[in-house]
Amino acid sequence: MSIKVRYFASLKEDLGRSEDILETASLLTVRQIWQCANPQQTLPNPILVAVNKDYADLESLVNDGDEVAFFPPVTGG
Amino acid sequence: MSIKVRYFASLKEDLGRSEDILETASLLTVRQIWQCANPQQTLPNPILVAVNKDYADLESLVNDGDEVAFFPPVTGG
Amino acid sequence: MTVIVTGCGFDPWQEIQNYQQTTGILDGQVGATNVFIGTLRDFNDGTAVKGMTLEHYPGMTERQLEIIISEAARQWPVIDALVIHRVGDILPNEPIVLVAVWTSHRGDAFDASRHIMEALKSKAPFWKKERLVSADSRWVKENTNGYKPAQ
Amino acid sequence: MTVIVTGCGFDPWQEIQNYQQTTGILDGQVGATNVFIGTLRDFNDGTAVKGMTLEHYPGMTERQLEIIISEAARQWPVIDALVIHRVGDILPNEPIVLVAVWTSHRGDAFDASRHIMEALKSKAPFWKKERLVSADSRWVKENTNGYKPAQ
Repeated sequence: MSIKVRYFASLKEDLGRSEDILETASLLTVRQIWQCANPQQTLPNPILVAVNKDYADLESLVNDGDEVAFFPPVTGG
Repeated sequence: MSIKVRYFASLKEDLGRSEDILETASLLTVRQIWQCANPQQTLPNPILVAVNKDYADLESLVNDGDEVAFFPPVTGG
Repeated sequence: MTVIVTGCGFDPWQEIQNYQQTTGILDGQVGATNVFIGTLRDFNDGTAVKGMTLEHYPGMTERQLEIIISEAARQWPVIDALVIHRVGDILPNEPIVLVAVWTSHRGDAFDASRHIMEALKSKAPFWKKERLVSADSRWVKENTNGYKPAQ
Repeated sequence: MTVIVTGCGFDPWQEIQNYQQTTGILDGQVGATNVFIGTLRDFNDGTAVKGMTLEHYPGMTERQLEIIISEAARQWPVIDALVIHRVGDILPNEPIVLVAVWTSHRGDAFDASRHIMEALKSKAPFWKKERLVSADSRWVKENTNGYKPAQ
């Protein structure tokens, strides 16, 4: 399965990259996607996550072709 | 003492006039001003009153040269 | 802080644009602006409305509006405020009232603007007389508080 | 109901004027319009701000703004709503966000507009990075709720 992982704002700067393409063998949760993409980094807290541009939680399952995004609390407006 | 009495909106239409000039001998309250200007008419209820363009109550005393106004609840905005 | 009572039609957006330019309010301190516009609908209480005539008490109206703005500015940190209110004959879709409030923070802009509108509705001496399509006319009885009852 | 995310500066009053004209919203039903504008201040948390860069998540941002407006329109009888949000580099006094809501009654306009602003602040994926006069820059940490605590 191919999963696109995206990072935004301060998280993107901290990681030094804006996206990863993951190839995974099994169905993973959002939390597992983070661990797979960032084995050395614990998941930041607070963190917001989205799957296919809708808010999701860390236990949501990710399907083939999905886009997963991790980002800090939003500060628009 | 000379007191100007003004009426607005539906009250003005009901009374058929927009103002009276009252000549009074003694110090009167707003309520007495109404009675003096409109001996046949009981004071409408609800009613708002102003003395010199500030809200007042029916027991406020009216001085020589004051302008007293009677009007129905306001409906602007 | 400015109050205008006018017998002429006005474009609310144009008025705000002009006001911001002439006062130079936007000097780095303003973070929030809230604007309320009331316009005449063509229907009220189930009856088709052809137009409206707004009576006021010259002098007292302006004075009360200034008091209302001052009260709001004491309660919230208001940088500037503008109130425009139409009098005379009005047609549907024309603006009746404009309230604009400039503050540093958004909560204050919403709160002060709403407070000014509510106070204006209950205290500023204006009276509406609707001209109905049926050729009758009627005085508007009472202003509602504009909000749904708590549920 | 319209959502615009733009990298270009905009005049909020001009935008509303144009929107009203092109949509023809004012057709006798609108009695109330509430508009909120957020502009960039030149000071935040005690530090002089030279400018700001707004990042967003293209596609998700628009989607979330549309959801927010739909939620407001389910809760209040909203005739129309317009949200414009700036992204990219912004200077002090420039508008960041515009929320406009058209309704029949004033309480609904205030409530829906405020709701959309609060939901936007907590849910729409935008991130502010302030460019400071000191030549540093910093990510804005968290949006406040914009209101004073109850006293």
